[in-house]
Amino acid sequence: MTTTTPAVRTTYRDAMRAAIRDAMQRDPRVFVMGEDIGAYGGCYAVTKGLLDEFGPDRIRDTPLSESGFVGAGIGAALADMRPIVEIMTVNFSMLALDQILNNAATLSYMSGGQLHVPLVIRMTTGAGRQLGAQHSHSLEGWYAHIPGITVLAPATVADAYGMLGPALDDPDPVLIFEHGTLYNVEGELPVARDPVDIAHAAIRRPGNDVTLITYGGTLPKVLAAAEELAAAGVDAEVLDLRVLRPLDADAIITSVARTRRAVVVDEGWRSGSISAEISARIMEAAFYELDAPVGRVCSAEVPMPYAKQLEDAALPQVAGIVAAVQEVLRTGG
Amino acid sequence: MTTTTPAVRTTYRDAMRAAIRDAMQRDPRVFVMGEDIGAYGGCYAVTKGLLDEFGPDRIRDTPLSESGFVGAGIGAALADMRPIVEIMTVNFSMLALDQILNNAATLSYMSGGQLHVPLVIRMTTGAGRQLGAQHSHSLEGWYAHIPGITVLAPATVADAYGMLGPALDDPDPVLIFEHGTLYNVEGELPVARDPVDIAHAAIRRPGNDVTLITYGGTLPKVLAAAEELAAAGVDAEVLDLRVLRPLDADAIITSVARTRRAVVVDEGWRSGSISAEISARIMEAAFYELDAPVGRVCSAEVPMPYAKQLEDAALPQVAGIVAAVQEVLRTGG
Amino acid sequence: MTVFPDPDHARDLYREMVRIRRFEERCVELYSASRIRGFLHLYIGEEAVAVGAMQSLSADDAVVATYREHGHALARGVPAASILAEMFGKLEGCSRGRGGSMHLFDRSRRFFGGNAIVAGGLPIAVGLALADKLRGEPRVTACFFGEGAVAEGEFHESMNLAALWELPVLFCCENNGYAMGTALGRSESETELTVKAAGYRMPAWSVDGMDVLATESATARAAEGVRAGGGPHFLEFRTYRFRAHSMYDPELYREKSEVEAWKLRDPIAAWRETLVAHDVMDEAAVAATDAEIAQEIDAAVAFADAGTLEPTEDLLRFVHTEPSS
Amino acid sequence: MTVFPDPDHARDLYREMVRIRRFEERCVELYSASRIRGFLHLYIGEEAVAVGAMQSLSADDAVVATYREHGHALARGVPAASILAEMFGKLEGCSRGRGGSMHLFDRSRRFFGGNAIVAGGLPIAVGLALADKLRGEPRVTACFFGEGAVAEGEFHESMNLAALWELPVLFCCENNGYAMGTALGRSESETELTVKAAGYRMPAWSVDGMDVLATESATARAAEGVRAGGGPHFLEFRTYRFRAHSMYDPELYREKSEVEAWKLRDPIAAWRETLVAHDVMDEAAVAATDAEIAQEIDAAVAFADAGTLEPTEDLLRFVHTEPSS
Ligand SMILES: Cc1ncc(C[n+]2csc(CCOP(=O)(O)OP(=O)(O)O)c2C)c(N)n1
Ligand SMILES: Cc1ncc(C[n+]2csc(CCOP(=O)(O)OP(=O)(O)O)c2C)c(N)n1
Ligand SMILES: [Mg+2]
Ligand SMILES: [Mg+2]
Repeated sequence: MTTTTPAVRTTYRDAMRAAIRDAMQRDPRVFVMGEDIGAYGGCYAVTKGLLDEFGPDRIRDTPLSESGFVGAGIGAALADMRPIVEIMTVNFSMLALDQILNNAATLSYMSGGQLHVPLVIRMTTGAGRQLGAQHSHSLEGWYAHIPGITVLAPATVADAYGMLGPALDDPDPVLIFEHGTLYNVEGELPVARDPVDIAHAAIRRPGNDVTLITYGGTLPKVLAAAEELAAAGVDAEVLDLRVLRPLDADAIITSVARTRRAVVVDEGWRSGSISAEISARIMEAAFYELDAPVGRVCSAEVPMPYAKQLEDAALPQVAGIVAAVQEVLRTGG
Repeated sequence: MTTTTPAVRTTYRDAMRAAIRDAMQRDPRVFVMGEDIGAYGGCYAVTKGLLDEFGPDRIRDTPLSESGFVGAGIGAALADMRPIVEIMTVNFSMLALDQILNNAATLSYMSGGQLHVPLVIRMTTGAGRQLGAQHSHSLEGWYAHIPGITVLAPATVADAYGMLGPALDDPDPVLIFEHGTLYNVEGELPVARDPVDIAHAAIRRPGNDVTLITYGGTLPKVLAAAEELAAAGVDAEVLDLRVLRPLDADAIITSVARTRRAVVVDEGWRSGSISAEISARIMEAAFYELDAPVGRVCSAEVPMPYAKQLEDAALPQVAGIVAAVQEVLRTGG
Repeated sequence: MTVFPDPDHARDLYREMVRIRRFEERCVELYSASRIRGFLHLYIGEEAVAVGAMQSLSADDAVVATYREHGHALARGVPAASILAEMFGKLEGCSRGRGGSMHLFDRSRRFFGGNAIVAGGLPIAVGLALADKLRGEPRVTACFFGEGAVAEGEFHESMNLAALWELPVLFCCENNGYAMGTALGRSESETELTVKAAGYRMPAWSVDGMDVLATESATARAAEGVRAGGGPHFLEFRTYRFRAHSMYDPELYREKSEVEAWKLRDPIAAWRETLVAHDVMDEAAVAATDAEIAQEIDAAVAFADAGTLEPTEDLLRFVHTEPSS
Repeated sequence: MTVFPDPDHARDLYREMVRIRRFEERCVELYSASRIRGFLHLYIGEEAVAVGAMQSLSADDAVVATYREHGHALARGVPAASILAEMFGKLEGCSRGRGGSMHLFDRSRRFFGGNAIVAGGLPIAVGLALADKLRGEPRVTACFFGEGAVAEGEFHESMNLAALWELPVLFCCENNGYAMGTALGRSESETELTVKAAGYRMPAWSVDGMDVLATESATARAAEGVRAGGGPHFLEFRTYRFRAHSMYDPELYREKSEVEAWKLRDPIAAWRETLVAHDVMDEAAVAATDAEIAQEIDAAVAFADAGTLEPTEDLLRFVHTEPSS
């Protein structure tokens, strides 16, 4: 989309780092805690250099104790600090899930609104780098099942920067999922560095024939598919969910009611994916506007294999997205 | 449904215990491991008396170490034992999720089919007893997202007994979810004690006007709703999923294609529930057979409150199910 | 040797222990009458721990407890009425009726619950203390948990984090010998719990949990160590629960005689005898205290009874913080 | 004092260490050439640990390792060719190309991986040993893990379960000083790791991990203790990785001089010197060994190269066990 705001070109990684630095300069309550974020420079170099700038109290390297330091983040947040906890990757977050599900997500409600957990948890997610079954999970859609938390999936450089501020301003826990294949992607970061809204989906490509709904790591693939489709005369609208919980159902329904067809693309396993939820929501709110059943393009239901040809086959790809759209266009009224 | 097989009347709890006892007598590789299953007699008394019968090696009380003893179950299964691991309730299983997701579910695939994990994990699930947010999760539908495991939800006495045998015969991990409100329910246990099939859904009440799809703890509520609806002239079919992963899609589609309307009822939180997956599957496979959008009756998206009136309001109830069915009947062609 | 405290304080300790005892005895009745539901875990027999330990904490300090936390809430100053209203599921409860017995919260008193996942509160205590350390506040966070929690990974992660970062946490392990039906010797290969603390270079000592003077002075010493910048401390309180684990427990795992033997060490009876022997209280004073407490609890029951049920329209409130709050 | 082993065995130890070294050096080249992908963690510098430890294990015993497990796989007898084919993502790989460097498996050799979750393998080792104990099999399960794992709750749960149940587990902690960029002193309040074992009443000792005779004899003694029914044992091997944590590590966290100092203690060079000094090997023998190993590795590369890519139609196979297998 064209923009008149002045912007600089930067990477997703650098935008995320700038967001952390700006937040730390703005608010002394903000600190970062996680494995190898300091001396090592960050597993994905997001926090590189911040230890020198802010010191080891605020750029706090932790031992390998996911449950311990995520819980410590909850405690510090209860005491009105603004911790940013980095779980190196989503794959290790299972070890902290008790703290997230049973404490972070429940304390406000269980205490009758007395307690607040203004905690931000960042983690790298996703497959595509031949890291095998234990290092390739895409579970952000799964996390979106949990009431009491907000789940964000920045897909653009602007969102990588802009979502952190509002996430920290949120009095409740916010999980930010950063797809590992996005860190090196370049994009436009507005010079003004205004926070972005973290309540709404965004149309990344307007179109009329079909709505493609996605987020995070699969957005580039979906945009590429939309280009291919355009060349074939199909005008696809691309909706970037941005927020996986709570879903921006209005944006989904508004677009689908207009295009009358939809394909949802996400990298999670198909059964029980967030694509299923979106399909169900469309069923419930736009059944009579649909000209064809909603399609889904998800990951194959396998622990992610190492071999490249298998991993490629397991993940949503441009060709599969195009084919799914063509299927949805072929069928129905 | 009428049956000609001779049967005895017993409770769900006693049927489960009988299944464990029979399996242990049949196969010396079977042993049970979990918190307070022995000396205490089992948190829900399922294993009561088994310590005396089989001794502490095979009825193995564990320390409070969910990740440790679930992982130990995986290791023992790798070595060709047949462990039944009891996680006292699903609420504590988050502490063992790393072992379940990253090891139990992946080892066969990751090893290229060399390794097998014939492990059965049983846990109590569900709300309805005023136990509050940390003790009332219904996460079986959530678990059903994970490839590499089978997820069972016995809703009847016959299934409480009959599912354990085939689960133990399965060379891969099987999770059995027992709803806490079912333990005292009485039903018919066939005297023959044959294993049941763990691949298919079952029609618990045949009908023609609408398909009600559910499982586990909400089956009694759905059957009650069907009775109410029958009194109002609506002939509902009730489908008990029984197996949440892999879903018996054929049974779902066959029934819905006939009745042309469906309501899915489960106790999970609505967004990202297994009901969403079922709705999406119906969308994909029976869109043109549907006369109205598929309805969902799920739990409110809140950490479960303690106060009775709030908990009641949060959970699927007969009245809500009836109302949802009437809505689905009112709309559409 | 512990010095005998000043008489007023000595009587306060007694009163606080009796308050907890009577409160819970009433809870049992109310549970039987189905006025309280869900799980109910009694602290009866362990009162000297919470009462003694709480003496060293000021209003600025923080407390994290478990599902067996009526005693801690009461000793921390959470009103009996608001606790009972909570168990009745009333809006006037300290958690608005959303928490119940296992989830008592009182932010104004820095009482952070009430956690029903064994060991789940420990990392939170570490975080509360980390916040204090980062801000340079000379506060202490006291974290109570049962000896069963020691087998959980979260216990170890928390101990290590607190020790590594020298955080002001007081780890208060209430060793009542059993985790539900599991005796310590059947859950730990090393049952001397202070040895666990040694694995983190954390100062630690065992305390007679049936003697309120011992619990008070040990905690005072530990809290002083923490406040002096000595980092976290670990206290093992050796105590016993006189009642079942919860209202559902058939108590198959221990001998009646064992329970009876421990009851001879009832912390309340023992302390009363000491007070009488020291002429700090007489029969009449004891009766007067009992009467006062009975009145307080009657009032609490009346308050809880008169409380309101939250309308179901409010079911979705507080899943997220409300803009105004 | 350790007795000097018989010359054949002494040469075997040397050969095994060099095999691992050369294999991994080749892996680096192949990684740079994009033939190997994903994460690649090198064992270079630590060879004396796996080689020494593996000597006490028989075919019936079991091994559980981490993502840094090429050395363990090779020392356990998994063919270099099938390991390399695995890293090439080929069907002929020891995990059919589905696992990659971090997930080597060989059921026939009871090599149970290859686990990329830090401490994730420990509970599995406990379970393998539990199965042996239940069956009365006199086997040992050796479980290798880095010192970083000691901070994880799963380490503690596993240590306690093994000790409590007196299971035949050999906990082999490879203390190379760093967990990625985190020096032990920045992750543990108590850096003397054998003290952790004391918290479980588990026999434990520290071993020079750069001396293959020391690792062999310590493991022999521990394994003997385990087999004699002495329950689990804990060994800390003090070692060092000469290379970066993985291929992506810029090594900002340690001084070059520290690395150089440790390289002076290279276990392979040291053992070679000893052998030469004892007249067990001469220059020619060393060169011959090198040549043999080079040939083995060339053959492994050729095998891996010639391997086949699994057809994508088979993507869904083995999510569940196939009826036939
Ligand atoms: C993680 C977890 N596992 C299991 C339970 C069930 N449970 C509740 S209390 C309890 C025993 C805890 O014993 P201990 O820590 O000694 O505390 P006590 O009840 O004796 O005060 C168990 C097993 C739980 N609440 N949380
Ligand atoms: C639970 C978990 N957290 C984080 C990681 C990322 N990670 C991989 S290796 C590693 C360091 C482990 O260090 P150590 O245990 O000492 O083994 P070493 O790599 O030194 O052999 C980390 C943090 C992981 N794989 N698993
Ligand atoms: Mg206890
Ligand atoms: Mg290390």
